[in-house]
Amino acid sequence: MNLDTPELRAFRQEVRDFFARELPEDIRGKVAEDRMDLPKEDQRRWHDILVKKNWAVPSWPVEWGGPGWDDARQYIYEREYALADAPRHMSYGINLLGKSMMKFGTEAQKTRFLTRIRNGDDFWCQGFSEPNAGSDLASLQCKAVREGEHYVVNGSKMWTSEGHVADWIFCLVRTDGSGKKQFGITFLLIDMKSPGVEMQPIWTYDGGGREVNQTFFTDVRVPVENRLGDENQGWNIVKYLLGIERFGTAEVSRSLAMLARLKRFAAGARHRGGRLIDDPAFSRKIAEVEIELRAVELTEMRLLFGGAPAGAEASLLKLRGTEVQGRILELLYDAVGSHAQVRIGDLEAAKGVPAGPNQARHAGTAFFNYRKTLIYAGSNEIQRNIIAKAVLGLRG
Amino acid sequence: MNLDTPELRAFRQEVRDFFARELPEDIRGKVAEDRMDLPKEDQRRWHDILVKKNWAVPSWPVEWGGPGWDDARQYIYEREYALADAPRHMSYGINLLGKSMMKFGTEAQKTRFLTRIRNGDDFWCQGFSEPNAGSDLASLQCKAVREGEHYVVNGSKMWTSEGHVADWIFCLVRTDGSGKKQFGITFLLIDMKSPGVEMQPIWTYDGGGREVNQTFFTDVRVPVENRLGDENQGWNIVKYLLGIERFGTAEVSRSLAMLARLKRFAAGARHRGGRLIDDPAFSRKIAEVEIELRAVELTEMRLLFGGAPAGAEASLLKLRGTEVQGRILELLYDAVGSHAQVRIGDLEAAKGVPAGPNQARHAGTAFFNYRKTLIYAGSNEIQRNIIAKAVLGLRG
Amino acid sequence: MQLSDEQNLLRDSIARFVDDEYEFSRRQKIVAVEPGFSRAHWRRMAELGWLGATLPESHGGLGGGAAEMAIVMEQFGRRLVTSPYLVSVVMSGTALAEAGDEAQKSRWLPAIAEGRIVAFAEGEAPARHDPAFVETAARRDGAGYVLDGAKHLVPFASEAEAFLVSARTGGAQAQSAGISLFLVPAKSPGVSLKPYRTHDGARAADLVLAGVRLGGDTRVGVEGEAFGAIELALDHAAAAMCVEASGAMWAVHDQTLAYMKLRSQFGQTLGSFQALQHRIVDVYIKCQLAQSMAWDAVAALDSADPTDRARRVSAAKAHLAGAAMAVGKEGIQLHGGIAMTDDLAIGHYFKRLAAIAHTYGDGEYHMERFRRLSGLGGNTG
Amino acid sequence: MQLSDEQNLLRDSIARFVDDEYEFSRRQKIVAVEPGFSRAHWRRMAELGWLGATLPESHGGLGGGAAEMAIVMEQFGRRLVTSPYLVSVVMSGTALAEAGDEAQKSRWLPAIAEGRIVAFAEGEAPARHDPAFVETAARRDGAGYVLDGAKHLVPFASEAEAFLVSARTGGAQAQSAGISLFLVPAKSPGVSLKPYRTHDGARAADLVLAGVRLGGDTRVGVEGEAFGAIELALDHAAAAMCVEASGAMWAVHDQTLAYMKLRSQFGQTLGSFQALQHRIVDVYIKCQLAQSMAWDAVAALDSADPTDRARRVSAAKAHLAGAAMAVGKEGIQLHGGIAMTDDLAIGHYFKRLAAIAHTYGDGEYHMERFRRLSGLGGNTG
Repeated sequence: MNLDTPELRAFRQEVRDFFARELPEDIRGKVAEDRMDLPKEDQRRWHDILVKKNWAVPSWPVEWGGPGWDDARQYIYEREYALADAPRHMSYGINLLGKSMMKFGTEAQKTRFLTRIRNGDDFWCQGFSEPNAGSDLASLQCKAVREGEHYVVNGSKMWTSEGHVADWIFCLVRTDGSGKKQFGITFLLIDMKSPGVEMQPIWTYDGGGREVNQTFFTDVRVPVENRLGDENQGWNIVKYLLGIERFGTAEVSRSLAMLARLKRFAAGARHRGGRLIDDPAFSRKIAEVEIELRAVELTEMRLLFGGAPAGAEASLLKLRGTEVQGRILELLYDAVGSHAQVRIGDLEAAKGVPAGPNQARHAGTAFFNYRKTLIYAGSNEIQRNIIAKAVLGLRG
Repeated sequence: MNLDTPELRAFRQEVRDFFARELPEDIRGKVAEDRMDLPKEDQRRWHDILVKKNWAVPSWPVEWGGPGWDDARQYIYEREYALADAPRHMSYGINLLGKSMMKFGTEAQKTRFLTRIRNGDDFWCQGFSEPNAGSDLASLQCKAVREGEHYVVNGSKMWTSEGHVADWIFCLVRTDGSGKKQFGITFLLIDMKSPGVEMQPIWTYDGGGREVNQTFFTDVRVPVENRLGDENQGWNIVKYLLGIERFGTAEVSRSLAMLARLKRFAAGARHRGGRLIDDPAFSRKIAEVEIELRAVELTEMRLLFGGAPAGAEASLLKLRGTEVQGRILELLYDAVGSHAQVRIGDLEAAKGVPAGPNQARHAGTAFFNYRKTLIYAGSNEIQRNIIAKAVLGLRG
Repeated sequence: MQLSDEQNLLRDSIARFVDDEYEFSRRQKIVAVEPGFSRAHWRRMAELGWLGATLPESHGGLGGGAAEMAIVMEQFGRRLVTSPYLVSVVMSGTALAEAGDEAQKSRWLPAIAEGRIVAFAEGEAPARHDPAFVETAARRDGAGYVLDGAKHLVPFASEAEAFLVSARTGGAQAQSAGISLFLVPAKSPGVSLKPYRTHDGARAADLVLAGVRLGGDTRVGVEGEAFGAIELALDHAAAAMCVEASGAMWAVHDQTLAYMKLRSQFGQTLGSFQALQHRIVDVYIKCQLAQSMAWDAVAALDSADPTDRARRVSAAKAHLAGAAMAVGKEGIQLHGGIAMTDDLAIGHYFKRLAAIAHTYGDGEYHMERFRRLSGLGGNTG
Repeated sequence: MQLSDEQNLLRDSIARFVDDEYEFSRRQKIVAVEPGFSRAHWRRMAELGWLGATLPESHGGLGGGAAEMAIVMEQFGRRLVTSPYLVSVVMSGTALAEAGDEAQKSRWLPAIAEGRIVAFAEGEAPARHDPAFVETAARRDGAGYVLDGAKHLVPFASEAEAFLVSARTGGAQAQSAGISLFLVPAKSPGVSLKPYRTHDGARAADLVLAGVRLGGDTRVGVEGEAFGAIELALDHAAAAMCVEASGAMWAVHDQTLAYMKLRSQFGQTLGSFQALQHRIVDVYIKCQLAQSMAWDAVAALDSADPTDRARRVSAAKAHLAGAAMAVGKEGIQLHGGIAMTDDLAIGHYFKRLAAIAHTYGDGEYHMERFRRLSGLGGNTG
């Protein structure tokens, strides 16, 4: 597919102009520093701006309040969105739950939930992983027992990203433990205000702000109408949803934005007598990662628009995409030099004045934090297993 | 252990002086080009020189005509030997069979065979691998049946290095197929002139000369006195012998010599207006591989002389040693530029004149040929398995 | 790059042709004897219009573009086809169409389409991939020129009717200004060859020019300003080699995967060992990414902006150089010992991939060119 | 490097000490509060003679050498011990013993052995690891000097009684000639700090010098000729960090291997998956090689030839920088998600390894230094 038609060029320009005009500078600044802990108020403020433009749920059809864009427009939008340093979409609600609900939800569920997601009335988070169910997701144990018109949920979920800013959580729970472990899993929508839901932060080693949580369920009563799909058949939804996630997690757009920031930093940073970007060894490393990222980008386009629909092949995008992203962040960490050692919070503390250039402040935390991307959404080892089995036809 | 004592310095100088004086220049020149196919006459000529000096079997005790050196002297000798561009020892006879025979042989066998090995009267080759027994050596099928005072051998062996210049071959044969596959293997010494022994060259893809062979045995009669160790117990000898091989195959000395040649070449080769060694990107790659080789060298010394005897840990030397060696040869291939594309023989053909510098002529063949080192003597994947199991205690 | 229906048809025809005629043992018979490629196949390719596919309709070609060239090269790569296609059609054809005058084009482009060989001869040994480093000198001699110098590794030179030779008519040793391009008939007095086989099974030669007298009409383009056309031809060659490499890498992948499913050790197939599975997965990923980059280089050939073209071609060639070496080595390693034999295809794919990685700019050269063209550290290289 | 019986005893004492006192959760409690290390432990180390182990017997030390320093640092690395040992004993102690006059040595070396802190302050932010890049200026003022400038990332600066500061008394911005070393009491007027925590749990500060007046007796060594002593101190620091990294890498290896034997997924332990086995084997190999290089750097500190010393130290630091990052990342990856939690040690080892890789010369800096000192491409860098 050709993205360079006059129509699409005009669309790209429209998107670019909109972001340049409407994205608040204070929010843009935080994103451009790779901060991990954007406040909920900033998220809401930005979401409201997008809602007014009808761009808050770019992957949705017109029917549910989306712009109804084709793949090319969605692709361009996502690219420009990232390059503008706009904050990540509240993706759990919009891309994962939203699209799963359109496929598996009842009309009542769609009517009730989708508009609220679009308008930013409900923020969602995801309750999949458990302490003993990480890569091996299907071995999950969080339990739901049917009692009349309710499920009663007991157990806990790990790695609830953005759980502390979410209003609802969609969960996988075990409703039958007798058969194959993929069977007996049910997909529930749970109001975070329900009695018995508790959330504790999981502090991460990178020293950034609160980002993930552990969620505990104690006799939480969930109305049966908040079940997505059939009882015990939740795994089908998971497979659909992981397919969505696998494409999103290539992170090409975000990596392009990070690479641009790396280059700006290297062009501005003092390096002995000159500029860092003029150091042949360092600029060579930038060139190498730029080429690698380009290879992932072109492959993503080929798999997305190449005719034959990509299935498990998309695993390679997640795998290489996160590896390349990790490399960009490592180069930024290198580039920042001794400033990278300083813990961010302390530079803003009363007694101190920022010691390093502004862009440098989050390089350490971002580098450490993003190691998660090689692990989450199916670790890169799991992605290799998927390709070995589903693409290459190899068996253990 | 300190190799820098006055005594050892004097020894090193003695060795160095001897090679400078006694190694024929024509032989040195061929080795320095990384030729794969040194003629047997050259081998013999050089071996005779070493015999006269009593240095032909440097790892042997005085009892059997060796110099009786300690580990430090053997280490220094091997290093200087390689740096002088002396041709490889006939290692199958000297290091593998010779030392195994000292441990497992009868007095009659030692008396009969060892002196002939030392004096270069017999060249030996090794018959271990088979078409269907490579990494999985114990699954070998070449069969020997006892008939009175003989074994009758039928089957074939792959990868018989130097088989076409050898007088004898030591072989693993199956004498019992009923039990665990490591059981029932017998170690036989076979005269290559025996009726029924045939040898065909295996031409390798690198375009070099004859180096390896497939050996066929048809009703070959081997006297029982030529069995090393007990019937069906050959696997014990194999384990001992592979232990010897694992240390030797780190190839540190040889790699140091190759690195020296790479540097000499880069300092002499024209590179646009200047010298290749002054190209920052290329000399950086030399620096990187030099450091990696140094890490392997220091680790070898630590494991050899570090007090605690090294066992399976030595696998890491073979593994990293061959990886680093492959990298040096790849850099030489890069360095040579377009000359590396030319097939060696053709430059010496009547109608042509060598197109490139002398040192460059074998760079292509050597690079392709040496990929074997990552495969033979237990592929590097097998070495990883050994470390995982024997050192780290991991189980499949 | 999306192929048209006609282009898909062309690809299918070539794929069928190479599958029929270049099964590995047949390919080995072809390269074993002189001239290192099949003259019969070469004639057939001319008759089928494949050689002229990319050449201008005005001069005996079919007016196709970079995609047609790439389709040919990818299939050649898949089956290790040797031929003068790259050096005559892709390189000389491109340079002549770009810089030749009407007389030169009328005479030589139809000849190339018919299968007569014009070998592009620009590389010199000490240049180490830099086409601006030209020591071969062309001295004015009345209306004509006298050429002296040597070119290294000219593919299939022994079969060439003429050479397109870069020579310095002015400027300093490594300057892009002052380089001219000449059509040198192979039979000219003073032209001699030192031929040899190359590791990949092909043939090449050193071309020696000793006082070669040429008429003024042999100069292609403006005196001293040929560098643009040379870079264009070299970018076409680099992109062509990228798709060839992509085809060969997929062949390595397919053969290795098939072998892993077949060969057993320790009572199970190689393909069932998880450590080896992850390694072949990395090969698969490298093939996918390399294919994307290779076809982007092809698309870049049509770019109106020479800097954009050069930058994308160099990105692809630098990427492919690394990937081709890595995939070749891994193909050998995953096969194990059997890969070392001359009878198995895998080693020959590796040798061709290594040659591609080091011809018309190695990885180092193109990485540095990409870096420079990307505004990274402008003060070196 | 073979250790003597006494050295083995010292290693065993320190190992026991850090095993007892620096179990991970206790370590975390220590770094959570100011000053980021345990003053009680620091006093005990002084009493046990560990701080003076490497300092000259003539000035309150025990006259040990590089090996004693390495024994301490390796054990500190194993348990992520934070302390001013590196910046005060190793760096300032070395520089003072090398370049100080008798009065300076008599006053400060015993003080350092007793646990009073002299922080070595040479790094400036734009220098990016090059100690010859010094913008801090020392201007002659009668018999004394006035210092102006800023030093970045001075470890445990808030606890220091004095700083050893490099400042330019002549020469150009990046020249090694013209650099002098000064002993600056922390309380001197014009000295101020901007303190912060670092990612590895330690403390550091920017040191700002604004018109700081010093007597002539504060200059350490000959005016403008301090670069040799600074490089000596930095080589000691780099070697010390190499052994610290080696200790920390082995800890990552051990913890990861233990976790792999414990944690089950898909009904089997992580350690039974062959692909993961090969990965932890690579970690193991990296630890072995790094340990060899680290101890060679330590041995090199006793070399009589400064070029040999510098070359071997830089080889080790360049190697360790790469290996430390690789092992740290792999430790995280092989653990999986749980590694991201602040409560597990593994991430904190990674942060310390990353800090080591980027302090007192990053991999890039030392690789380039090694290249230059090896006679490779003398015309750049």
